[in-house]
Amino acid sequence: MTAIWSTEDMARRAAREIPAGAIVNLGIGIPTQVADYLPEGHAWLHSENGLLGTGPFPYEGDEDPNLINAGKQTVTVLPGGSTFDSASSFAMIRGGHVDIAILGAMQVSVRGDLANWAVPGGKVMGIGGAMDLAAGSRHVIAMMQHLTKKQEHKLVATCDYPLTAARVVTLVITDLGVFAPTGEAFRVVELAPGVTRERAAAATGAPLV
Amino acid sequence: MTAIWSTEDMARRAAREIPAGAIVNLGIGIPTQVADYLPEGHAWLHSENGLLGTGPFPYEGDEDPNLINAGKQTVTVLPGGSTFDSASSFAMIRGGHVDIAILGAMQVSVRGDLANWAVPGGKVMGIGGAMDLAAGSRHVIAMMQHLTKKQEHKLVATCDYPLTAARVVTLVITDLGVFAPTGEAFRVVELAPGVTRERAAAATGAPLV
Amino acid sequence: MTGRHGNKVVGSVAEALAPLTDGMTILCGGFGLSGNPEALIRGVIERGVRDLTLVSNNAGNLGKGLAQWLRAGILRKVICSYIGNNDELHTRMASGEVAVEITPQGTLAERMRAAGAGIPAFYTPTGVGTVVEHGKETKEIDGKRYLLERALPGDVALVRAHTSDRFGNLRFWRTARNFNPVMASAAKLSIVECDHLVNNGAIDPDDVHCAGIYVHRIVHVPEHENAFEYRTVRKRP
Amino acid sequence: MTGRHGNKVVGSVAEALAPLTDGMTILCGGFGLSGNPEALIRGVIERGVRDLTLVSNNAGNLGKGLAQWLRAGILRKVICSYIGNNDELHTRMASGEVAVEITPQGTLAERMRAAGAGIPAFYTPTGVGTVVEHGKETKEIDGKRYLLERALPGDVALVRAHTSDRFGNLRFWRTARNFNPVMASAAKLSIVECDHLVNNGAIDPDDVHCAGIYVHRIVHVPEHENAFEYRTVRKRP
Repeated sequence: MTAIWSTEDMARRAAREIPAGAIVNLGIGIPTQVADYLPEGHAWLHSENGLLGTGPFPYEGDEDPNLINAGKQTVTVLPGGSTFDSASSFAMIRGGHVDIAILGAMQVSVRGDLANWAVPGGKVMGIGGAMDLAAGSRHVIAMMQHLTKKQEHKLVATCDYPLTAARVVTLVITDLGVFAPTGEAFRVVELAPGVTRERAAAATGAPLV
Repeated sequence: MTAIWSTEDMARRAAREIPAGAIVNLGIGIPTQVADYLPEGHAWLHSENGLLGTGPFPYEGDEDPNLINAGKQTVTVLPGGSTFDSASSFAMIRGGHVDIAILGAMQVSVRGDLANWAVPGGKVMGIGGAMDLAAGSRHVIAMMQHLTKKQEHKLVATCDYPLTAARVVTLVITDLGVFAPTGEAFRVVELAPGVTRERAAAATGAPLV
Repeated sequence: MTGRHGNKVVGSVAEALAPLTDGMTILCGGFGLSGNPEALIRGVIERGVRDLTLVSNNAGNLGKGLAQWLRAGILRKVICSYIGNNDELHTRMASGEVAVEITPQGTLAERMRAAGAGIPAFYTPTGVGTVVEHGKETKEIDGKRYLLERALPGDVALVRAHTSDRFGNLRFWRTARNFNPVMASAAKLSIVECDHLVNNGAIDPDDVHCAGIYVHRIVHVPEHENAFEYRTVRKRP
Repeated sequence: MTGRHGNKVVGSVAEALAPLTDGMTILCGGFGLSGNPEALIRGVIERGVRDLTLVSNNAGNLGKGLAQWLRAGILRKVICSYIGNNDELHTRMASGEVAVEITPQGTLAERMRAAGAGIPAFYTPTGVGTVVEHGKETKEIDGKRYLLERALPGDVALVRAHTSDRFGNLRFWRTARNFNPVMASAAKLSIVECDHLVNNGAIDPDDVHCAGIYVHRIVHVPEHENAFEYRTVRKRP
């Protein structure tokens, strides 16, 4: 089974979920690519290390080690942007002022539980801002490959990886399509071109509706 | 019985309790006068409405309605001063960063309980910043006349006025002298010139030691 | 879902206040008469809404500022820290026309900071052993007793800023800042009255006092009374 | 009692760090390698103190920053939010040489903000239903469950500022601000390493990011490495 949507396709699809004038936090990994598909001035990007109005990567020679995003990449700041300390930044997140967080995921359950910070028995990378973003943002969109490299399910009835937050994910975007946790199942919002419902169902560890 | 120390004398005496380099908040009324007896640059005055480094009243014509102290008087700001919002200002107070609060008082008990915001049955003026200052400052100095106009005790065994905070006052400065609550009594730190121990004891509603 | 951070600048106070309805909880910036959103305060009376709960440190004084709301009879309840000589409030509190909840000033500020920061409740030493403790949970932590205080969110915040850009990044002048930024963070809808309106980029990112994420409507009001409460001066030498 | 806000400017990193002793809890500013107090970090190793508890978002990376403390073996415990590819920390965590407490980043920041603000504990939604909940009190408030998190104070904070005046009013540059101001507020002794030292009055009162009330010692360090962690660029058009 090969991926039907590339990560670029997934990022382009995720960008369509962002209404004009939204405040958005993009997690490390695939979610970071979503920025490439947002029209200029469409939304405001929040970086939890203390930046709102994050702009594109700087031109060569303009990079500043003290102007970075949460992935520690050098970035720029747009007109209308602002900087602030970490407590203020997470006050924004926890207080529900970030409209959408788009986060990488390892597992998502039918209840909307999100697991994205630790593999059982694996090396612990840490939590970072993931739990705050998952618990505090108004909407959480998860992005991931539909199956693990070992072809294990990642859209599941119940997560067996350590949770990041419970009942928070409103939408999952994978290489096979777009799915919404309903509580007992995943509702098919959209399938990538050429993906049949049967194929998506076989790749999903919970009922598809 | 007439006052031996004037309010100016009391303010001068209170100023001596302030070490160089202290952060001090002066309450409304007599405590405000303490500023007149502090050498220039000796201490930093905090106004809970959001100002550190409060300076003297402005010269005529320089007054700014948006540069005021907590008593809503027009003031100035000294070099090295800073402004901040109310939550940040009370974070400083509650967090123990204000070294000394000098507050007007109605009653002080031997335990160091402070009553300064409401008279039983009287018009309620409100709490303002008094409870935060009393509970949060490292040291609380109370300033008041030793007796009420009706010659009632104000240094008492137990306050019968509504409390501002319990067990916080470290020193009381009155027109008769300086007194420290010990838990069971008031220790005489200093008497105003001409005030006998007997006279101070008669004017105090708890043992003097 | 639509984003709430598109075009925020509106052409009039009336347009800015259009979403207000009866019974709302309104957070209003200002300490005494300093940093008051003067035009928005007048506008709320013209808007004709009633039965409001007002959260404000002082609720006006000298007949000015929010004292106008008291005279207009549009308040059901006031949550404040200080009344002082605000006779409009004393009278209506005594008659029972307006319910008054007096809160320590720092607790008032922190309850709104908590509301804006997603903290539903916090422990504080302020008010322990006083009437403020009544009806509240207490807890001993490391041998000291604390009160549990709840977050205080608002439906609407009325905010006065010195300068706003079009995204709503705000700067305040001196002690006019006071409760304004914390109230902006604590309300579902934050309406800013600014003396100066500038384009995005005119305020350096490091110089923003209150980020536009907390602002939803902006009205530019160049003229203000900026009343003095106590004009204290010294002689020029 | 003596005031702690007299002359704060000291002549050397060694003098600034003289009060440190074994076993202290040190809060160290920085996010990744940005906004790190580089000279103070090196100075702590030269100071020769040991058995420290370090509170820092990342505890270094790429062998730089606080990774030097790990190599020097002066840490007993690390409280951080993210380890990532910090191999110095992974190795010592696995061997048991260093105890590691991983905390959500926002909770880490808020616990220190609480310590500085006199809030002994607060409720938060972050971590509910996860391993972070283990051993913590929970409470249902308005139908939603929250965790009780405790304030996290430090003995010493090491802070990097862009500009400091002589009272310790600080300004930061862009995202180098991060944990620096909140850590300054949370420690008994806050030591600032500034790129630029200016006289009082050079920073406008409205432009102070962190008030000098939170600063106790200042050392002027004009030269810094300011390492890049990931240098990402685009081509000029």
